[in-house]
Amino acid sequence: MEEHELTAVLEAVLFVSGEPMSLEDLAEVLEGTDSERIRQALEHLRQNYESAGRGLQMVEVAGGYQIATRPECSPWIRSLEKIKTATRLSRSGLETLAIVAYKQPVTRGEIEAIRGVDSAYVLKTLLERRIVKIVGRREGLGRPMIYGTTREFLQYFGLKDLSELPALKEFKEVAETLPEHEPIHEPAGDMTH
Amino acid sequence: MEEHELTAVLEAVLFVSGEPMSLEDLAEVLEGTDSERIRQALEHLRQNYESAGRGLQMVEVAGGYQIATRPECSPWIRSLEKIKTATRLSRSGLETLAIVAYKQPVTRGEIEAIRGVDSAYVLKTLLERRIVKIVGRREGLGRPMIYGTTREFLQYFGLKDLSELPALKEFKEVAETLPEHEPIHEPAGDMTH
Amino acid sequence: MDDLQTSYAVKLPAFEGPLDLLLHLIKKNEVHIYDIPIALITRQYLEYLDLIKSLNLAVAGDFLVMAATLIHIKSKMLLPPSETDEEEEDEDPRTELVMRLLEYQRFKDAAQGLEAREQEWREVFHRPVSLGSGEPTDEINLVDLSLFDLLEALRGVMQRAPEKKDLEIVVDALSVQERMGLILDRLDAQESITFASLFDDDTTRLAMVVTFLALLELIRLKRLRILQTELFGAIRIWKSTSLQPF
Repeated sequence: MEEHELTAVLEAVLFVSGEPMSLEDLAEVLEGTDSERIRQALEHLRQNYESAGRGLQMVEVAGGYQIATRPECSPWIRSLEKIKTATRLSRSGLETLAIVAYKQPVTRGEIEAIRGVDSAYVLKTLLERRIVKIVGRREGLGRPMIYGTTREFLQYFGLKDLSELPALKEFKEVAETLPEHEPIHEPAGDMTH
Repeated sequence: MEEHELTAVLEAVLFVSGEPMSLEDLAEVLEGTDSERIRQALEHLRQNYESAGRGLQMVEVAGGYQIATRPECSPWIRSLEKIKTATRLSRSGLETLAIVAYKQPVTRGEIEAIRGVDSAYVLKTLLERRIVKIVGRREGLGRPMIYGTTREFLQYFGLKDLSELPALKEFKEVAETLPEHEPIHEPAGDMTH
Repeated sequence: MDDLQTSYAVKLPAFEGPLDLLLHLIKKNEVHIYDIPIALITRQYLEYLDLIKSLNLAVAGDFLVMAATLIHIKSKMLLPPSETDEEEEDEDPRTELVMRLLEYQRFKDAAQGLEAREQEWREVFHRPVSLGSGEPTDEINLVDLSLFDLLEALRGVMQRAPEKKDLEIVVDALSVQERMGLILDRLDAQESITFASLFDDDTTRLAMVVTFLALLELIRLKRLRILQTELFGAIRIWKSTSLQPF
């Protein structure tokens, strides 16, 4: 297959797939094609999308490649009737998810120790949204279930993999930001930072 | 909106929509944009898709415009669909799998008694996906085949062995908790801002 | 706390929990995290809880536990330094709480980072996953399967099943292994039992199947003997004598 044919096939395959496809997935579809060639063709495709007048982009997310729209176009896409945007995560959801993401695999007890509140319900919501999953059991007393993040988590936040999560702040750093953090009174519902 | 911006927005909108959109539909989305300009931008987009290395095309069907893959790419699209089908599981498949996992070793008759429906096809799918296997025959009348889960099953679910499967009771803890800890206030408005 | 007291209930700041409330008070009073004026903060914390109670809202247990912790720390700080216990002398009673607050704040910050990414990524759309027909399906990719899916599916079956109540017992508790144990237990208490009485407690076909399988297994293992004393007469089951100590 010629280079431009390969690029064309990759565009068509990614278009139909709808979800991120890894190099291995693509090599399987394009049986017999060298993955280095696929990688190059993907790079070529990405550059094509960078030119003026394009509404699409190539993104790398959850260990794969995906065609997605450019953020500038979102106001018009939102006005499409069929577009149902997922509900945003609640503050407690984000808090719990942050703990799961950075400390995984983690038990419910460990999450609750950090948050200082019962977290069963939040955890259930995250499980239902498939952003978090049960990944096994912790050895030891009671063998509690342990939780981790999913592929859906990476997709929801547009992360290539977990290493793309920004580093957790050190205690010292956190302490320094605390006193002059923000003017104090924040009315409920407005959590602006 | 500049010509190239309009083209970009149209591409993004048609990409997400996935179905044919008429000039009127598009004019509604692009509120305030003259349909003649939209028609021109669509023509422009169509020409873009004609250049080498593109796997997509603009088609006019059912009185509307739609982005679709080029026919030359269809062998790979079929290959993609085959692979995707082989790695997906339907709801009924999941149900049957759940019964096998928790009641193994189990016969087809026993599965059907629980599900209340014929399960031969679903069971076949699970066997093909190598999540379930035949583990022997039950002694007694008719010596029916008995089914159990495979090593792949454990891998998919990240389990070391079957004893790590959560008990139904444990699951209820996770899944049926009510928000007993709605914090002390009635949240006003949108907590996620 | 004036702003709180003049507010209507729904205007109260939303706190995720006691740690969140404490961090709020620390920021509000502009005190240093490593030198929390525990008396002041405790007073304000308790005022907040009183306010909640006065508005007839339930105070969650976690907030009460923290109140107790604060009072305990306060009392410890009022005590003169112990002369006998040298190890405890240098220990600031606030240390553990400060560590918890900082740890919690780390994840609050991380959550904000996630929120920013969420915001950004919400502007990016992709095509709905479809297979062949172009119709979105409710199928799950094998690599995305989780135990939650499995259990949800199981729960779905059980809710739909006509014999729901019995099935729950079946799936939860009934195994051939356990049923084998039960049969042997009964034969410890009685010398022999009738075949029919084995199924007395079985309310579903499936339970009967399990019992029957258990029986077959015990016979295969030569743990039981079955005798029918006359044609069409009752079948009786004994424990296998060969296993008896005499």
